[in-house]
Amino acid sequence: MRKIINHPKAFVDEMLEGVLLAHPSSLRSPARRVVVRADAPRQGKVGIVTGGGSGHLPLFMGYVGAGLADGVAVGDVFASPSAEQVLEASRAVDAGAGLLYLYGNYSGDVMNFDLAAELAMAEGMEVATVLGTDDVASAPETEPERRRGVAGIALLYKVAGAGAEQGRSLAEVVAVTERAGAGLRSMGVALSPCTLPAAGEPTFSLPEGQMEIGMGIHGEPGVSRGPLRPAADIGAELVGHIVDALSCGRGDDVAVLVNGLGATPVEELYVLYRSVHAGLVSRGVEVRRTWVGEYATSLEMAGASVSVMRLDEEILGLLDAPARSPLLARW
Amino acid sequence: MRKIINHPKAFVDEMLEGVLLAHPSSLRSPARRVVVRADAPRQGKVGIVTGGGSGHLPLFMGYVGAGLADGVAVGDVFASPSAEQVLEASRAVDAGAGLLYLYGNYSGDVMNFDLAAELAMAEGMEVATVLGTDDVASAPETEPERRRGVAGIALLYKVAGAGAEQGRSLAEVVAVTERAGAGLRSMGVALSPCTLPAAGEPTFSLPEGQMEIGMGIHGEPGVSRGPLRPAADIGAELVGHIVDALSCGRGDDVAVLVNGLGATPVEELYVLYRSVHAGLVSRGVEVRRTWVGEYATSLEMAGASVSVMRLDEEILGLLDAPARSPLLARW
Amino acid sequence: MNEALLADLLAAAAGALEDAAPELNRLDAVAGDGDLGVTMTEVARIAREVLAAGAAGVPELLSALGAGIARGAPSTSGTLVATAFLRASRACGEGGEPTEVLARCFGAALDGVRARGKAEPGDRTLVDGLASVSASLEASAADGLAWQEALARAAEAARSTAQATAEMEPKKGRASWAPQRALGHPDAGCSMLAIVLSAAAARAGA
Amino acid sequence: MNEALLADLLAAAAGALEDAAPELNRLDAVAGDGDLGVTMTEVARIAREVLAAGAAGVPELLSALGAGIARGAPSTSGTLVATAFLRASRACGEGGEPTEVLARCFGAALDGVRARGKAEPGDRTLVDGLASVSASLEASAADGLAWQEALARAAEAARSTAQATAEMEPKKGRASWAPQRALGHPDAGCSMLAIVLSAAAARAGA
Ligand SMILES: Nc1ncnc2c1ncn2[C@@H]1O[C@H](COP(=O)(O)OP(=O)(O)O)[C@@H](O)[C@H]1O
Ligand SMILES: Nc1ncnc2c1ncn2[C@@H]1O[C@H](COP(=O)(O)OP(=O)(O)O)[C@@H](O)[C@H]1O
Ligand SMILES: [Mg+2]
Ligand SMILES: [Mg+2]
Ligand SMILES: [Mg+2]
Ligand SMILES: [Mg+2]
Repeated sequence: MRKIINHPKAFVDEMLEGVLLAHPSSLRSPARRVVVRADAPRQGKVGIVTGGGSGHLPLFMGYVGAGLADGVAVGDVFASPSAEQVLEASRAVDAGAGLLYLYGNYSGDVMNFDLAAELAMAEGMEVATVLGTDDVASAPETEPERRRGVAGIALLYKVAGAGAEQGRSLAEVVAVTERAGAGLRSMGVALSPCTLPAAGEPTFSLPEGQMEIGMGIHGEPGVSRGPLRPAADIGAELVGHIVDALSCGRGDDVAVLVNGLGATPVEELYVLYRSVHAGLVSRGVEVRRTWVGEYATSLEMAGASVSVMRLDEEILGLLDAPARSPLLARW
Repeated sequence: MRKIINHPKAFVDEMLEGVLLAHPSSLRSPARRVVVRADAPRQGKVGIVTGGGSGHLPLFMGYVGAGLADGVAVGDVFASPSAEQVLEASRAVDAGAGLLYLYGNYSGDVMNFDLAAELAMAEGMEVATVLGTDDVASAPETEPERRRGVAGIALLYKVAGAGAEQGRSLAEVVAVTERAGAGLRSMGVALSPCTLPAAGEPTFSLPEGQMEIGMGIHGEPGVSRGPLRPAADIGAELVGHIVDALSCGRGDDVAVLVNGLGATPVEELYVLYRSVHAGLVSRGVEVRRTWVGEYATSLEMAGASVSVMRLDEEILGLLDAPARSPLLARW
Repeated sequence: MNEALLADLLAAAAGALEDAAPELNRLDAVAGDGDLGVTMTEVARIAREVLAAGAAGVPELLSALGAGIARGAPSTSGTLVATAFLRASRACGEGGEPTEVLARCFGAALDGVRARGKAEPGDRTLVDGLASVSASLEASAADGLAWQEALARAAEAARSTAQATAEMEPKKGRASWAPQRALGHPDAGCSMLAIVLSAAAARAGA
Repeated sequence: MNEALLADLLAAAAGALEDAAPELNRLDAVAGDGDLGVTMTEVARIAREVLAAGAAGVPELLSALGAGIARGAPSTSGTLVATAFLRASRACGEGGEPTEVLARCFGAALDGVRARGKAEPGDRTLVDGLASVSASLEASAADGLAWQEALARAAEAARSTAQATAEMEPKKGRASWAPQRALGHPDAGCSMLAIVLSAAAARAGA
């Protein structure tokens, strides 16, 4: 393992200590492995609670901030947080306007967030759930409930967070977030495995010179493995799958997110974006907004994912609204 | 090589194409491998020109933006840009208030920026230079002119950029940037090598389970190599060297930057920060501002660096001023 | 079955889980994220803690295990195991022969896991393992077998079901995203159940 | 020496640079960033382009090389090589025996590289190689040797100086940051000079 850590078991808690020491004016921890905006609860605002396994920063904690989510339940590496943590996060951010649980579609997370929702509702909180289900590679279009959530959720935080910040009702925030999510698809490619600190060995093997298209952010098997191809081919293939899934084409406006999985230099992400852009433009799709960088990682996995989201003027306005979190903002 | 690229020779130019396609409203390219703020030149404002080799994003191009630098000359991977590129950048951002060349202390860069300065001055521009020379590991304190520049330069862009944005004169911007630089030191640790796309093989070998303290961002040899130690030991060692170099202690205020070299997860950077913070606080040093993330990388090298900058109220004010660049801002 | 005996069996199961961690990681990695051994090591640690703390009786012990695991090891398998303990805790209190109690507990665990995870038998999940164990215990109870013998048969049922899952296409959980990858390898969660029951049965000495 | 002959020698040198690229990367990696071969491959490519385009005369050819390399391969070594060509271009025009011209060109190159890079002889840089080459050419000119012979001796001087740098502590450039690492390995830039001159001398057939 090439890791800057102490005891693997202490990894998540020491990471959290570091985060709280680094950003004391932006974040606070009302309970173990729960982090919320320092200014939560914000009266009259829909509270957005997220969470999931560690090892994906800036996902999930990085999306706690102004114009984004309000609280996060932090799981062990690649493992769901507990229902109790989600409940604690809910209590800490609830401001009477209802709560949106927004997280990725993984069985452990769904079970724990659902349980937390029951408990929170029993305490009188109003709770709605929207799942990130953007990964084209994880299930056919006919089975959306089985699709897993990957980097595209970054755009959903932005949409939901801006809506909530504007004082919209829970129903309104849910509606626009669901609409954004329905038009959002992603697909990734992995070039190397990653190693869980507690396991000490790579989750899977992916020899140098090979790539796996469609691999998930926990190393879930993808749709095809083969020799590493040029960036232009990879970009064309990913865009092709995404555009097919979204059936988008001439006249459609989209936002694009090119995400690095951890070890891939930002330079390569831009080389990839070049082909992604070309693939969209050649189909008559107009790229209205672009983000390139690390938004959802898999520890030190090499690789990237591409997310495309259909835009309407309302969603575009929410994407353009101000947002700021200590883990995302570099200044 | 586990790289998402096309032909290695096209790497830098395709990366630039991607950047310009992704951020058309923020950046433009007035000449080959030269990128400037879309709104440059900004009348009456000192223009800040930077540059250096590729492979370090967000360094250097990522620091072109509001409240930061105005233009960048983009070199090949780990190679200086040419004097001609620096001159083109100078022409594109010069607004009559003088130019600050702010870049890292590497012989190729120094030769080319110096040559460009001569040429620019011959064209009637006023040029001053401040070098990033923060790497404690690269030379003894008695030979500052031999110290190389690493991630700490991110803080100098912030200081100089804010000063220039406020309309300060070239002499004033130089003075405060030099003062900030005099109180700025960094030191890094590498856990893996990186591979230049055009070379195809790692620059050096660093077996798993080993680390090299003090390695430079191009893989320049460090001060010691040995078995990988726990994050707490690494943090303590890096802070020790930096604090010694700065002779800082009780009563001093500092800003801290923990930087990832490329492949190291942000989680690990926070685990490292935890010990860095402890090391500073135990010496009575007060940490007033903290940044954790990737600010200066070495392709896909695993490792991190720690930068510490002495603060006075003026420098702190400049650090807190707004700044925004498309490659740094994640929204 | 009293609390001390149950604790002894559970301790044996915890030890087996710890020993099997690398194998469980490997099985999970075939089609999942390779962390089932990591999670089960944590489950074992929590179980030892709860056992060391002791409890007023069997239901209390089971519910303390469920709550502790839900809190401390909340991944998919951890949450399901926690659910199983919590349901077993509610089911075990009504008396009867030990084999009947065992059958009731595993029946309740099966129902709980199905409700929480929404997997059906045949989906290649823990549900398959629990269903066959539960059926085996029902049969043993009907036949009036001693609990030690019933446990041994249940372990045997868990092992053969785990083997059978190697031929099933996964429909739930991470493995379902690349169903073909899983073929030929037993489901990690079912293997975990087989390991736990085998250790408990061996300890019971039947 | 006319333009065509110079072009022929330079083409041979370019070929040698390309062949030596892995070795130059390796030598640079010992104490630098391992890219000298990458840079010199680019220098060779530019040189071929400039040679293919042709030039009005020797000074024009040298200055086109200098300008092209300064523009296209601006790393430390590229910039210094460009400086060397630009200075040589200015020094070569004044006539004289070919050996005298060569000596003047390398003398000017040495001065230019020293001025630009601020390294002194003994700092373990290209300056050491150029200084010994320049001294050797001066001596050959004084002895009235033919340019082919002078070139051969200059190449020999470059080779032995490159060897000698293996015992020097670097004071400039990346290698100076870990001076002990460099010991035992010849300086990459000096090795590059030796390779180039050896190839040109071999081509000249002395
Ligand atoms: N919906 C489900 N219902 C029952 N069991 C499930 C379900 N999903 C997964 N499992 C079981 O959980 C095991 C994986 O557990 P674990 O590694 O903890 O999951 P994850 O890493 O995805 O959180 C699988 O081998 C399977 O037996
Ligand atoms: N200041 C200097 N003056 C002369 N030669 C130098 C100087 N600095 C470095 N060199 C030479 O340049 C070589 C390295 O060149 P190169 O790899 O292009 O540098 P970099 O990668 O640092 O830009 C060294 O082996 C040395 O011979
Ligand atoms: Mg998991
Ligand atoms: Mg270089
Ligand atoms: Mg798993
Ligand atoms: Mg070099």
